[in-house]
Amino acid sequence: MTVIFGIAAGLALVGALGVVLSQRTLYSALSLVVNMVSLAVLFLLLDAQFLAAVQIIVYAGAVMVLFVFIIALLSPGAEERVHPLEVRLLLGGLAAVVFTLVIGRLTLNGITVAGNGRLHGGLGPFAPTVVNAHGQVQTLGEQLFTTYLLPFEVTSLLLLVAAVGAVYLSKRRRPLL
Amino acid sequence: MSGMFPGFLILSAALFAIGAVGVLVRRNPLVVFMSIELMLNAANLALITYARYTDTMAGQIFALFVIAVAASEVVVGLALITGVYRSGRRLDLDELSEMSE
Amino acid sequence: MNPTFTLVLAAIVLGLPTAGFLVNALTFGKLPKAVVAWMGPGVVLGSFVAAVVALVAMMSRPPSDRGITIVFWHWLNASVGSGGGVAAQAGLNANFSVRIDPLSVLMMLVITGIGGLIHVYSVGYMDHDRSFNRFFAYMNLFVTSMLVLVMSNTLVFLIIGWAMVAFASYALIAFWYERKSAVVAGRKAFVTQVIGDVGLVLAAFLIFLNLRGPSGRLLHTVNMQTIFDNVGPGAHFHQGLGPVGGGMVTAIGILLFLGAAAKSAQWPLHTWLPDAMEGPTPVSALIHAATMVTAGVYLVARFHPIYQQAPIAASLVAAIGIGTALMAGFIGCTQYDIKRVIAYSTMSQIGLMIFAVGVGAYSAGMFQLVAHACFKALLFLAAGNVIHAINDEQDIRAMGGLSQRMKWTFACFTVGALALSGIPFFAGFFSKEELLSNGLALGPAVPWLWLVGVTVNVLTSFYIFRVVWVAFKGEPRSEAAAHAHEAPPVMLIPVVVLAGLAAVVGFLNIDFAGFAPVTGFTSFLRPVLGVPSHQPSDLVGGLALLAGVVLSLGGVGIVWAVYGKAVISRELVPRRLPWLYQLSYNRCYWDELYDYTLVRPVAALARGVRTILEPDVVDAAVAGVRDAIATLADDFRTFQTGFLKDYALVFFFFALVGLVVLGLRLT
Amino acid sequence: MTWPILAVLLLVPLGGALLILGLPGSRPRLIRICLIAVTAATLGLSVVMLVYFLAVPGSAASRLSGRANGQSLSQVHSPVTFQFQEQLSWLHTSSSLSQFHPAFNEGNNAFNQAGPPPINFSFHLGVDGLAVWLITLAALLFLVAAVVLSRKEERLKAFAVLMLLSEVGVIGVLTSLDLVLFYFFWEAALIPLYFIMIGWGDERRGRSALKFIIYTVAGSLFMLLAILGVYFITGAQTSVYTFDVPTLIAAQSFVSTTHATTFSLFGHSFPAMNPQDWLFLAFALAFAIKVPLVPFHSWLPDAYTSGKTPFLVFFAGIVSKLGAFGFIRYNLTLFPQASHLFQPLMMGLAVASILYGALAALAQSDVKRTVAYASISHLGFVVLGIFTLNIDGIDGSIIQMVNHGIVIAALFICVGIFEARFATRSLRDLGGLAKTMPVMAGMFLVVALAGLGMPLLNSFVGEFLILLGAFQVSPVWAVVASLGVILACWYMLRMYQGLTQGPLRAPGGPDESSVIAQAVGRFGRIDLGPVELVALVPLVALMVLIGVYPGPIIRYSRFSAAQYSQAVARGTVASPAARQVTTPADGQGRGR
Repeated sequence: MTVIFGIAAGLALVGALGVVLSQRTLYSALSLVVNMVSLAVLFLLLDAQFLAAVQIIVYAGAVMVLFVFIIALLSPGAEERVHPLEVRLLLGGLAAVVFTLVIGRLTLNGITVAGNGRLHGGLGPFAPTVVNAHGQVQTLGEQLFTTYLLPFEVTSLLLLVAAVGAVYLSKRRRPLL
Repeated sequence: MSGMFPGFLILSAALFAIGAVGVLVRRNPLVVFMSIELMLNAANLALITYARYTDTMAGQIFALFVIAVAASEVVVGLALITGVYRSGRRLDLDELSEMSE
Repeated sequence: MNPTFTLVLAAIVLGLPTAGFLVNALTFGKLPKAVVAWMGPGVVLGSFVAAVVALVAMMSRPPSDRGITIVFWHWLNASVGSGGGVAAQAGLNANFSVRIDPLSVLMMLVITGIGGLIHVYSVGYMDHDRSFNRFFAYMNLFVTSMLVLVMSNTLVFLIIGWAMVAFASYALIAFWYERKSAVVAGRKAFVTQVIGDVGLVLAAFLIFLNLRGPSGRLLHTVNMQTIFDNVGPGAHFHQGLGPVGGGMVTAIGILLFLGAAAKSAQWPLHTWLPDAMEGPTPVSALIHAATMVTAGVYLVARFHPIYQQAPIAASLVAAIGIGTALMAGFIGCTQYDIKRVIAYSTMSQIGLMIFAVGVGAYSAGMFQLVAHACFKALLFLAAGNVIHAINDEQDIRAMGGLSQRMKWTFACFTVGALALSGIPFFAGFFSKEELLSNGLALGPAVPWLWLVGVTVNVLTSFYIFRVVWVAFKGEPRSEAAAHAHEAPPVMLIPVVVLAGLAAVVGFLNIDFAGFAPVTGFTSFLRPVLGVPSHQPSDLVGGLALLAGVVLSLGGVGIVWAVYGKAVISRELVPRRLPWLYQLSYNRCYWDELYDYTLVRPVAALARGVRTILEPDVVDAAVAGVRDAIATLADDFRTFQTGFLKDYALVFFFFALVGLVVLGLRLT
Repeated sequence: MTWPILAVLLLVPLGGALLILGLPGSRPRLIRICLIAVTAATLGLSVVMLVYFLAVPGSAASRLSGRANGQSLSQVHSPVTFQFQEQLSWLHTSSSLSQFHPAFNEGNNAFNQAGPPPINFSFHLGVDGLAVWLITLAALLFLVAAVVLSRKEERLKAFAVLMLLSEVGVIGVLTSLDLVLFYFFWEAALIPLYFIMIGWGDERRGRSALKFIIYTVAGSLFMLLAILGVYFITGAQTSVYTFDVPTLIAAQSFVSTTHATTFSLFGHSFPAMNPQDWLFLAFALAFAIKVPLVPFHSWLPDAYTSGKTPFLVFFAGIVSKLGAFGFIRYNLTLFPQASHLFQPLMMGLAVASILYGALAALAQSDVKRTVAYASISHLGFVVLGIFTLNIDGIDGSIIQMVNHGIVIAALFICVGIFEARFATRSLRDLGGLAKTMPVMAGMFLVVALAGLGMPLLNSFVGEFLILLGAFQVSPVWAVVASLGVILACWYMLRMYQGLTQGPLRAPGGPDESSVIAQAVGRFGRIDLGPVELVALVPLVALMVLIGVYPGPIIRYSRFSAAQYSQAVARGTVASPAARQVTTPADGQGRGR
């Protein structure tokens, strides 16, 4: 399990770096796909099977296809070069390292984990065993349509607005900028 | 298993930081968008990790919403980018800036 | 004396001129001239009649009961009653109340009587002026203000009258406002008066804050009768302002005199009076001879309980009075403007009055005031006739020979001159005799003051007979003088009446014992002013009399020798003692001195504020702050690259900092 | 009085503004009539308030309106009595952040005991003998401004709306009894004033408006901090966290703070500044800018010079009084000890204003600037009276605020009249106009005389009481201040005589008929028109009326002046020797 985590995490990191550092946009997109898939694996490790599936379907599938499609459409090519020693990149990298170290310190020392492998403080009713017994998708669905109904509906509205907005923006009416 | 909890979080932080660097460094709006997706995914990872280790469902639900929002964001963002491209301008954020002099 | 009756009388005395002013002012010159010509003098004469009735009513009372106080309205009561959680506090409680007593009635008679005559005269003098109505509005306002001044029984209304008089005087000096010199003279007079007002106000503050009653309690009163009842050395007084000669009374005495000096044109606030001759001649007669300028004398006499307590202040008053008398007489000898000569004469005579009230001869000072009002008004009006007859020429060198063409005027002017000089049996003789003998009796400590006072007599008769000779005798020295005509009756009759008064008014002071209503002047005022601490012995009085008459005649003799027979050359003094002549001719250079030491520095200071302090200091400081902020803003502006990612970078940076801080805090 | 008159007083101009907003801009006559009607109604309401106002509020007359929101307002025993009080709770919290995370309980002691202080402010209105006159003055001046406002003014509708909004702000400042509400109105009044300043006036108006707004906002910022300071410090000491003014005045918290420590500088030892002193200074700065006192005055000449007459009538007439009002209402009552500590400073600034303003006025050739600097000088008297801290001085200041409002409004109207006819304000170009406009000259004379403190005109009463009050504190200050009276006489006469007397000098002159022809050509008439008379006559009549019979004003203001002087006298009780009030010259206080 730790091995799977190690491989997946390593791939995710490589994918992420690939996104940022690739000189061609298409490579970035492909790196992102690698990252997404690795994350889906990690989700599986975290007993979030449904989300892993959604991750593959929505992200690696729909979103990334859209990206690649746009890249192909616009074919921007290697329009910019990222110098590894660019000041901004160096600073950003430094900040990223510091950020990671801080979070790492916080997670390693700040928040202790009890012997049962769970966090201190209140535990919820949704232990993985319970959820799996009831069914992952069922639990999620029940929650979504009862407790989180309002956010769910709002999100659906948001998707609608986004769809309308995208259509509006894509219409050839007048130069946007 | 419990020993991996910090590992997930640190990975999440690292991905988030890399995404942030991408947003700050890259000039291509498409890559910036991808970096944003990367950050959102990192957040999702953190959310799901916490959900897993607190025996709650809220993290997963929230991650679901994040995915939905990210999808709509990508749709609008890409529409914007095509609009910009069609207006005949280079896809370079520095040159698109209206705020600089 | 029936209080209601007195109230009505006082209301009539005050109300008539007020009504005249209001009607005239609120119609903005639309009233027909004929109406104004009757109304203007009419209200003042009506007021005079009421004052006479008040006099008669008062004289029917025993001398101890001749003072009555009438409250007209509560002007301002700043006391707080207890209640609502506030402790009761006695505050300034100023009513408009008037005091009817011999002193105020005397002043009322002078103001309305002589004022009335001058109003009648003005109808003729101002006949051709386009601002006829405005003139009478101001004149009536002046009479009202002057009456408020002399009748008020509260310090506050004394101050109010004091300042209103100053305004009326200003308005009349600057009456011909198209003349630059008149405008400047008016402003000078007003500003000087305000300096005096400030002195009076400060004196009022000191009295209000420090006067103690019989029990040692602070009284906080501005009621003048209460004040007088509680200061003074007598057994029935309460040492309300500290001991005799104490710092408090001395300060009050000096501050009061600051007001008196401004009003009465005494050194060092005297320079406005000669310039005030820019006003029409009736104004000079009424305000700058008969009434307003004597208000200082009235003030010192009215506040004699305080001056009796303050020997240092009183001596200062006497010294300034006599000094001004000498200086003004000296200046008057060389002036050529007929009105200025009379103005300096006024200043000099008032100096004598101030001297008298300073040394404690209050009734003598008041007597001189009354006599002076008669003969000085006479002199001004007669001079006005002359000026009117020769086309507004005031220089005596352009006159001459007028005694032939203006016989009545000449006769009246001469009567005035005789009265002024103190020639026996004219008004001035009696008043000066009284004044100088009292001064001699009261002033043994300062006999030289008296000596100076007698010396003034020589100067007085010299300068006034110099005018008589130069202006009226000899041959006409100008075209206008050769064709002068006698004044019309409306202008002549008041002059004649005043001449009669100047001739006989002196006899008022002779005590016709046993004939109750007409008592001597001194005994008339005794209920208010008391008895002088020293009565001159017959010997002293006789000596003073003799010295005064001899010196006056000496002055006439000199004029006769210089201008009549030309025994002495006119050029004697200018040639032999040019500095003395120049000093006199240039009015002792006081105007120049004030101009260079006060007016110009203040004006320069004001200009400095405008041209240096405002733009270069205050605004520059503001601009400095503004520029500093702008520079700082410019510096900060370099951060605003306009690139989104730079902002994002900053954002992330600080988010990181925040995270680090939070992390350190939570672990 | 069972209905909330003060709230109505606020709502009438507000409603009027909305009404005029709804009118068509193409009907200037209708707009002007509506404006006059609304301002007249406000004045009428304030007169009603005057009629029902009690000169001495007794215990039987706690006239609370019925909308006290369930709380008895009389629980607070404030040293200053307010009438017509009405209170609506606005925001009241008692929540505690400490439940979120224990970290919030650490560190800050103020939060330790009962969590963070509850935010507690209310819509609390009330007036005393000080405010009641200023409100009436404000209502009167807004009416006069409405009358003076020409129908032909460009963008009349906007001007009218902004004017009414500033009236709301001004009345709000004067009536509010809650520091937050006060601050709200204080700032809210600025917005319409700023827009009027940049919208109407001469070509330099933009710069003037910016100067004014930056000055004022800079001052207000410190005041806002000080308001919070008052809130927290009073709360910490009395555990009552409130912005309510009567409660704060009643709180004796500041009285107990003494200067335990001293610091020495140049060999002198000074009491160290305690929080009260800083808060006093912060409030004082805001008010000193508004008044303005001398080092903070440089916005005023520009603002007054570039403004239009109707604007100046209420801007110079009432807005500058808000600073003086603030001094009395807040500085004296909330910081009695600091008031005594800074008394010499404030009196010194006031005297400096008197003399500086007078000297600057003396040197101006632009009559509008002369009036502006004269205003600084006159307001110096007001502040001098306030910081005598005794009943006479405070009372004199209250009266003088009213008087100055009347006089300065009339002076600006007069100056505006000359400007409208001759298109110049310079004494170099004008002179001898009494001949061509006698009625105007007569009116102007009365106004100028009132300006120089002529007895039997209104200013005399106030100046007399102020100087009397100052004399009790320090005869030297009083004497120096009275130099200002002499200078006032000088500059007022210089202005009056310069315009109306001397040889005729005007555009088109020196020929009288051509001067008249030019003025008529430019303005339509030479002497006063009916509108100008309607605006000026009531002001002039008030000058005479108050001068001849000041009794009624004193009767209302006296009680409040006594209360304020008592409130500030709390600062001397049990205070160290360093804080002793300067004693009168004779060393004897007034045995009241």
